[in-house]
Amino acid sequence: MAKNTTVEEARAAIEQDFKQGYDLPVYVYKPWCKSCEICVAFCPKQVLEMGEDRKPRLARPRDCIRCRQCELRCPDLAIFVCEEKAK
Amino acid sequence: MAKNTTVEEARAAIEQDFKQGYDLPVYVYKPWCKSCEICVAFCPKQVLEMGEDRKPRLARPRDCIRCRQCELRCPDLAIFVCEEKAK
Amino acid sequence: MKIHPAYEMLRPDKNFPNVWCPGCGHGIVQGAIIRAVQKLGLDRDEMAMVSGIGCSSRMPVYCDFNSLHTAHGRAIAFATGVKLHNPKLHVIVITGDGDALAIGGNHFIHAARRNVEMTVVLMNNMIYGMTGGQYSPTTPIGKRASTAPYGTAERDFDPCSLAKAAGAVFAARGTVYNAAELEKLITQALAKKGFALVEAVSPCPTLYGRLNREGNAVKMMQWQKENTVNVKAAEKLPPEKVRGKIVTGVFHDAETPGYTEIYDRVIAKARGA
Amino acid sequence: MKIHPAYEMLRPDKNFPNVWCPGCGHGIVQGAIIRAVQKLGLDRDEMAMVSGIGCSSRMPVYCDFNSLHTAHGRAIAFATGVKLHNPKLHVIVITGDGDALAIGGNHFIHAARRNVEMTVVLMNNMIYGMTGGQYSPTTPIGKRASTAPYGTAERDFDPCSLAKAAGAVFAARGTVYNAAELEKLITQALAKKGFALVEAVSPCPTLYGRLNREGNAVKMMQWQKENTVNVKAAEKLPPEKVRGKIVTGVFHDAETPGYTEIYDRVIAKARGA
Repeated sequence: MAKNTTVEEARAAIEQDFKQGYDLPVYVYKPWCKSCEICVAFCPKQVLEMGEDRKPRLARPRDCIRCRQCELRCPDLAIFVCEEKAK
Repeated sequence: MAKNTTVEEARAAIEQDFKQGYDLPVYVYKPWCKSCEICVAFCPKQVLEMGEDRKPRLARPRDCIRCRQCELRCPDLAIFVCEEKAK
Repeated sequence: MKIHPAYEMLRPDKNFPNVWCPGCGHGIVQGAIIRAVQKLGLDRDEMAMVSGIGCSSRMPVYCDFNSLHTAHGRAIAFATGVKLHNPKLHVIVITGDGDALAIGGNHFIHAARRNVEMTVVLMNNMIYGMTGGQYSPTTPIGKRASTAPYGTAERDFDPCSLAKAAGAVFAARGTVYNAAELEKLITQALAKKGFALVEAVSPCPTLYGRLNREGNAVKMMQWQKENTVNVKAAEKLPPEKVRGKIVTGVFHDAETPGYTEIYDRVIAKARGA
Repeated sequence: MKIHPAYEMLRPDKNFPNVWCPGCGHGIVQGAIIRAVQKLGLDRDEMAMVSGIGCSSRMPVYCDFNSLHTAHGRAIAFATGVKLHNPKLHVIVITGDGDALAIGGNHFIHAARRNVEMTVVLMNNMIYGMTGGQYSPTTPIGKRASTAPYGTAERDFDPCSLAKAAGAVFAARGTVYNAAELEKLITQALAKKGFALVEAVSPCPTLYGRLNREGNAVKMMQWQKENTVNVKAAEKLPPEKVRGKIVTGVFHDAETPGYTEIYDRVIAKARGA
């Protein structure tokens, strides 16, 4: 299992990733993910797949319809759907 | 309140009374009666009245219809309706 | 027969009159239980009467059955043990509203859930009689008790609804005024193979009646007479005509295997049968 | 917002990931509670989250509310104290099937009877997870547990029926599969002024799933998806089409004054107002 982190550390790491140009619709905070695969199994558009690290990865990001089913069903609060970018 | 008696004593006393010629439709075993007046109040034929000793007495025995309401409602099992005499 | 028909089922060596206050309904319930047992032709030795603590719980002392007078609220737990040890016994639990539903509430709902075969006769006088008139889980909201001089702030349980929701196969209510109906309900309950509740509404003139200015035993019985409606009639009436009244009759009657029956199947499975 | 919306209501200094096993539904319930609180625009300081002992009862550790992690089965008793002391707080009780209905069964029915204003979120995983898979009062009859290798001999409670019969003003059931419906039910419950129960059916893949060969978390969620029927649809179906399914939705929604409201009236009366 991942090393323990606090909410503050999670925030900081996520902010850092976004600063470095993350712009996919769904964000996975891997240190909190326990690899249950619920998000992958119930994504209605097969946006997610399990990666080699046994964490979900965005295989088909353009198919995401932002339904938030992955976010609502993640038992670890480790995945969320990003807001659409203001253009 | 009446002196305490056992079921055996009650039986013996009642048997004795019957031997001595008791032949009314309703029998009150006074040592167990606590004078609550329920039997008097709910007799549909006003057969019973409270006596001077604050125990029920048969004021109008011939009116008894043997409905057993007094027996069913006595909280002290102190009153019962006798079987009709075989003639 | 020239002897009161109940006397053959009373303990010959116990002192009478019984311990209950003049006009207390509990003795009427005792009479109804004895007549129900006689009507079903059950032998005294087939009966086990188990009680907890409280006014009603004194009853097993007077009945000439196998009997067990246990700890406050725990009658149903002991009765479960009696039934599992000897499933042939007809187990009657004698309890009150405080004993069964306050301290004993969890035993009550869990025995109903497990459907342990027993008849629970719950004498509901809506107050703690033995200990001085404290309010109980069935004291109606607003009514006075020694611990509620301004009226209780708590709503009351409906023991029959609770038993049904918890899993009982039989739930019925009678009054001591209508002792014949009560006897019939207890007879039905004794014939069930599962957890069967009979709630017997039984006046406490000494405490409840006095604190709530409801008069003596006769007046409280008269109130029952005038304010009881049968469940079948109640279903056809608008709710405001039923409010504040005692609804009597059978509320729930189902057929589900009892706990000892299912437990026997587990034993058979474990033995590889 | 570039942060998970729930993070603002988590305790910043607590270690994550949370303590629950991979795929345990309890974290999904936590997410639904936080979204319900946010939807109602409630402040963290207006919330009090009270729990007992068990897997689900770890939740208050992670939520940045006023919180109280108490003794086994006693969350509702402590929550009653919290609410009476400060009626302005929105009190959420976090409990499991063992905590709420076995050791805590009496607190459960009595708080419902008194209609103490609180939202009880009962995570029902049908087993004792933390202590090794013992059967609980909601393990369905015949299912396996570490203490029932041949299947349980006991029937299960329906927590919603029990709460309603005991006096609750709101009783609803949701699943973690349908997390959106669950969130809606919790939002409704939080808005009630009385005892409100939301039963959240939450899989335990580690113990219940393994012992009953129901597969991993995904398979258990898939089962929920395929075997859930809404109460309104269920009412129109023949019983055999509903048997063995999870019925979700609002079972009971009533308006009755809550306990603190009635208690205030007693205080006013005592003061001669």
